[in-house]
Amino acid sequence: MLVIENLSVSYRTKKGRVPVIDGLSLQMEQGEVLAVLGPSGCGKSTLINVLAGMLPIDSGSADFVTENGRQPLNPKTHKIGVIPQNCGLLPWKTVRDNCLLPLKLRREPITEEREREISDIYEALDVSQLLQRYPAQLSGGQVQRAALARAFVFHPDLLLMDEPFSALDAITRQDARELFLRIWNRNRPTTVLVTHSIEEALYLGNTVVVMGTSHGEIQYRMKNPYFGNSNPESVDYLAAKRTLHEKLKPDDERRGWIEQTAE
Amino acid sequence: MLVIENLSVSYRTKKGRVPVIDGLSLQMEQGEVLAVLGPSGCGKSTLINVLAGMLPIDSGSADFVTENGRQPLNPKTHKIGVIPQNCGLLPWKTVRDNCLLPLKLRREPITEEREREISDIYEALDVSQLLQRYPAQLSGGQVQRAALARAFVFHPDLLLMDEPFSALDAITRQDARELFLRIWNRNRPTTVLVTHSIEEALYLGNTVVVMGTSHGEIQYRMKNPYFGNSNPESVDYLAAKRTLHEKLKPDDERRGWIEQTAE
Amino acid sequence: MKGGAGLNRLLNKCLIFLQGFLLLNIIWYLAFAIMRTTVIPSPITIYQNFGTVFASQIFIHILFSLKRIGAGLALSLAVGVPVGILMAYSENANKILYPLIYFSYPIPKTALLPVAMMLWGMRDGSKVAIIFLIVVFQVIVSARDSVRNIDPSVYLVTVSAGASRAQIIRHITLPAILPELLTSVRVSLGTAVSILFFVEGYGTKYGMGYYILDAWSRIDYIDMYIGIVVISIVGFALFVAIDLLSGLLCRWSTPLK
Amino acid sequence: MKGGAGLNRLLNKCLIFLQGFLLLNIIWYLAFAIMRTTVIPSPITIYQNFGTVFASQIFIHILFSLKRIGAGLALSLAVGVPVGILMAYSENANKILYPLIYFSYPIPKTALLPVAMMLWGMRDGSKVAIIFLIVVFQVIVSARDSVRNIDPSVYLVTVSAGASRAQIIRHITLPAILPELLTSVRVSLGTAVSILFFVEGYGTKYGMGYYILDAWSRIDYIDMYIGIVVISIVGFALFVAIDLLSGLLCRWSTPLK
Amino acid sequence: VSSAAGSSSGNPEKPVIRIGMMSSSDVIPYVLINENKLADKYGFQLDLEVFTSAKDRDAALQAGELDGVLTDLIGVCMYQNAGLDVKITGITDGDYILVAGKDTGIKNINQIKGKSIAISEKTLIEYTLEDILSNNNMTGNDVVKEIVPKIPDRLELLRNNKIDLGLLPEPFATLALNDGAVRLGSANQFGLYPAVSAFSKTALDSKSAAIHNLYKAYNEAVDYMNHTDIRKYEKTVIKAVGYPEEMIGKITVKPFRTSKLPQKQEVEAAVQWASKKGLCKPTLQYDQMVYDVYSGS
Ligand SMILES: Nc1ncnc2c1ncn2[C@@H]1O[C@H](COP(=O)(O)OP(=O)(O)OP(=O)(O)O)[C@@H](O)[C@H]1O
Ligand SMILES: Nc1ncnc2c1ncn2[C@@H]1O[C@H](COP(=O)(O)OP(=O)(O)OP(=O)(O)O)[C@@H](O)[C@H]1O
Ligand SMILES: [Mg+2]
Ligand SMILES: [Mg+2]
Repeated sequence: MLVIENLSVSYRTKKGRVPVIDGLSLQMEQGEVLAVLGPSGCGKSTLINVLAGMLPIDSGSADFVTENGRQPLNPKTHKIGVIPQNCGLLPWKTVRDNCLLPLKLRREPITEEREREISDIYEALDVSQLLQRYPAQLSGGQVQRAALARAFVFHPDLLLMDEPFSALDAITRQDARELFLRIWNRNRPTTVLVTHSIEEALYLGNTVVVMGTSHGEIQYRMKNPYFGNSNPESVDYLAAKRTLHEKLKPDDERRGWIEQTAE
Repeated sequence: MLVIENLSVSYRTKKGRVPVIDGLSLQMEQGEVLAVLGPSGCGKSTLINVLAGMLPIDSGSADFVTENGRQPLNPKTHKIGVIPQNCGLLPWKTVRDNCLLPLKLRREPITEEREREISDIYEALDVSQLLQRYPAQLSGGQVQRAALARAFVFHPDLLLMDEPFSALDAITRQDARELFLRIWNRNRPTTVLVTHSIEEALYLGNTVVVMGTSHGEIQYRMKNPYFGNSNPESVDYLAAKRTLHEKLKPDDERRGWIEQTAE
Repeated sequence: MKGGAGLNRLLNKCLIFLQGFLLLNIIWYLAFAIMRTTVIPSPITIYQNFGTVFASQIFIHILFSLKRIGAGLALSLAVGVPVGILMAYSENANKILYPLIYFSYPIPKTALLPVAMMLWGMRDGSKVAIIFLIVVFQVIVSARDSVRNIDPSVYLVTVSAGASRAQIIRHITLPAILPELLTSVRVSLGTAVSILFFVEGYGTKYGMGYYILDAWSRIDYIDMYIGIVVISIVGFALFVAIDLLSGLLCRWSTPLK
Repeated sequence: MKGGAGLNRLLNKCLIFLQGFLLLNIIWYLAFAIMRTTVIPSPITIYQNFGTVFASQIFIHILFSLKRIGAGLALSLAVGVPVGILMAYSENANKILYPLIYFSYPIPKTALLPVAMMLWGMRDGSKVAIIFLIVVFQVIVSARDSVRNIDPSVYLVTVSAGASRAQIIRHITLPAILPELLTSVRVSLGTAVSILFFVEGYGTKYGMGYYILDAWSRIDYIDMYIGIVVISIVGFALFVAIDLLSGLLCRWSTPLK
Repeated sequence: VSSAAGSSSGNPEKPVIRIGMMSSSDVIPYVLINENKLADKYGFQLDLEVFTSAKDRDAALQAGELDGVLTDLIGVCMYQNAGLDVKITGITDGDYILVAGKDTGIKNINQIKGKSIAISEKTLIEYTLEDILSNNNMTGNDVVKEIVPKIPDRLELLRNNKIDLGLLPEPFATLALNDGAVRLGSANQFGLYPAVSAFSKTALDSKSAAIHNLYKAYNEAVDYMNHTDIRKYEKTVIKAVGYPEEMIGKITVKPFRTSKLPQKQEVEAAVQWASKKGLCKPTLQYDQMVYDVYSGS
């Protein structure tokens, strides 16, 4: 279980500290997929970065609770897998080396059993033919699959995904989402999925949250009954979509253009 | 009216000529918006580039027919406005200079009347405050609006747009589309709109075509009754969407993954 | 606001200058104190003698050197930029010129001094020619590479609006390669300053290179170090000038703060 | 297939070499034919005399020069890369070192020869030291800049997997900056070759710089031009070697064809 | 290879004398000391370091990498002025020949007023030039001095009519004359012998016996030169002086003098000239400038 309590994070800039997340609290069950929606610049990627151990916490805590007790989340003690927006494959390593790098970094021995499992994952993601290639020699979809393979080979306790499918075109994206679900179902790691797409959030998240424009507060949270359902046609689904759409608009009345993409 | 007849285009590479578009024929009425869908790599951008005068034609013709007769399409004689995927503002020119550059290049005098109209466009697109800024100092939405302003200030005979909204997030994109329709309605230039999104094609195109995987042939063409309708809820609309979705899949049976993004 | 930013940047550079200057002098002093050899005089001695230098026409020396560097650089840019652009746009020109440049780049141009002297005389002609020969290749290569790196989509809009070849070069090519060109000018400046030592050894009585060489051959280490300090300050000032120029001309490349 | 690609690339370089070589010789011949001065001998005479050179230990000269360049470059990389990485990652180190480097960069290092001789003797010590002093700044600056240009997202995956500092440098920093580092080594090589003229003028009887200087002082223009031709070919070979090395080490940066 | 030859005798007992020089006719006896194994005979090792520029040589001396140098009176004035205690220990034989370009029409030294001449400044070349001029009732201002530091470049300028006159040491003078240049006079002709050998005081203190022996060997080498057919050691001369290979069989060497200290008025005249150019203090004394290695031990 992931327990975030009163978390505050800020960036240091020349003009002092810029707080981005301020007093965020959040709980995730083991095996939950939390889909995070939010306007641009609200702090979604920042949240991912904090959980990945890239950004120091100002105050509050992010703890991981297992049978063995409660410990602060830390990449050295917990196994955290990340799929950033551009997939984050190291360009100078082959697909195989990329996939095995996290294990190598933690000096985990690759037993025969493990090896078989890894082959299985390669097979399932159809990357077995690509293991010798470098990322620059892959198509967008292949890169995506290699990144998924890397994440799942690692057996992460916590899987963080930052808009993983946004770079794909409509059809490839649909395939990638299905595949993710298929593989995810094997070990069901606790997952945070940041996305821009309401459809994606409703398809891949068993909980959907919407972050507000400022301080990274969570504005809205819903249990999602449509998890894993790619094309539900119930009226409720459309209603849920519309609600999320409403929640995503900033609080104040919008006039013509919102400059959400501005700094 | 734009008349494309038996158009063939190829790229010169080290390994010889690679034909991309082969024998394409197409007619567009004055004031038509043609939305072009197609799998990645099918030649959509190539079509835009040919019409913009960036690529030489191998054989066939692309002519523009006006009251004054029929002439081969040519940037020196016809006024062609382009909005590429990343908007194509010159980073070293202010928004104002960017918007006026096409007029300057053609040495069109800016009469007082013209000036008033330009101000109007700035006003409508809400860029009046941004005229002194450089593109790097704008948010994504602002860049989008500046590119629209440039295209419309120019009074193009033919407007070419290559995935103009794909870089924007869900909500900003919706606003951008509405705005495009509003401004487009003023002069109704003949427009080609390349897009990845079926919804966008049905919203902004009064004709929708789907290109096939190879030779840039046009696989499917439909008159679109939903033009300008942002959220139609008729059953027919869903059917149209599904048809387009079907047409977009490659002809052969798909297995697991399609590598459309591969070269 | 604009003026303020420029002033700020200038102040910032001055600070960097002072800091670097101080640090270097401390290192120098330590070296002097530890080694105690005649070839490393105390910086204090040098600065005590600095007064005499201003009396001794150091500004004329600086001026002469700047003139030569300026002419060499200007010529290199005037030749290198068009050639680089031509090579980037014309596959044929590239095919012919590229091997020539690839092969001539590593030729040690300083060995061509006798030839330069015969062809352009002993005065500024051959000096500028040598600077030119050394710098022009860097300019060509950097111009060509940066033209090739221009994002193709910026042409799309301009070509489709009916721009002529000349208009494209004026509105796209030149502004697009300016930042990288300035960077390459900065590197070249460093090179040009060090070639001063070579080209100001003959046919002149003025120039910073001459000043240092003269002091060196008189074994007047105090004067020599004064010259080195002066040339370093001038070099730094040139660097800063290009930085500021680039900040001014390429304002577009930095987002608002 | 890999081997084939490498061979192909080598052949391609050879072609470029031949083309550049031929063109340059034609220009040279024209210059000779038009000028008719003693300082520009006919290329034909040079190549007729080329046989004698191989007899006269030219390979030993080449070897000596390569040794000096190699040592200077290796030292510059050994010092410059860590310092550059340190400056990129530590704001504090950057604050102290940046002004120092910005200020020392334009100092004409060749003027420090007496100091270098004092500290490292007249033999290879001072020669390598001078090459080092000139090249190390370029390496530091380029290492620092390219580390700063690394896409932050590549750290994300590695850090989140629990990588230590050393692991990050080994798996990310070094491979990421390798291509730019090789480019900067190429530029530095050009510089190092031209410094040979300076540092091989004393304390040695071997080296290509010495070979040319010696011929020059004997007014043996044939020998001098032979030396220039040899040094150009060696320079070209070094360029090609780095190109091939970069093709080999950075195979990942080029997509499959 | 002279430096290698020194070490190959490999006896650690023998003191090493390191001398810095530039190729010219002065160095012939020193090369012969090694060639004829005189160094072994007199119990020292001679390490000859050839430099292509005087600045590099001076830097090496300054850095303590050399014990002595082949230099000239003006050079020693400058060393003294720079606080480097270098003493003249002997004379060497080198001549500087004033030549006019073949197309200048100058046949006689009286015609050189207003003509251009390539020299290095504040060196013995300028000193020699002014001395020759004053011997002919002219001053330094009567010719246009062009600074060209590399001697080969001066010759090249002369050959290509870019300059009217040159004051050249061997082998360049011979080359110019072979090329049709006109000989107008020489330093030795007017009694000027400005070239000397000199050692640092430190070396003189620590290796005085060896240096004493060096001059014995030097004098023996000079004897050998003056009494042997040039053809026997012509190869050595060609290599040491830097004559082009094709001059073999045509080399001439005039008789050398055995080494001794230069005369007082010679040194004082040089000091006077140097102090006028600001290269040293006029108070520099003969006794400070020279060191007698001949009478000791
Ligand atoms: N390195 C940084 N230094 C300072 N401020 C930053 C930095 N990175 C992000 N920010 C700011 O923090 C806020 C949150 O950024 P973040 O990247 O988390 O947004 P996001 O929700 O991921 O947006 P998007 O949907 O555009 O990816 C933004 O206002 C941004 O300007
Ligand atoms: N400069 C080029 N040289 C050679 N081939 C090219 C070039 N540009 C594009 N192609 C090829 O031409 C085909 C069509 O490319 P185009 O960019 O028109 O596709 P597209 O339909 O715009 O795809 P996308 O949806 O990914 O933008 C592709 O197979 C591509 O690989
Ligand atoms: Mg983000
Ligand atoms: Mg495209």
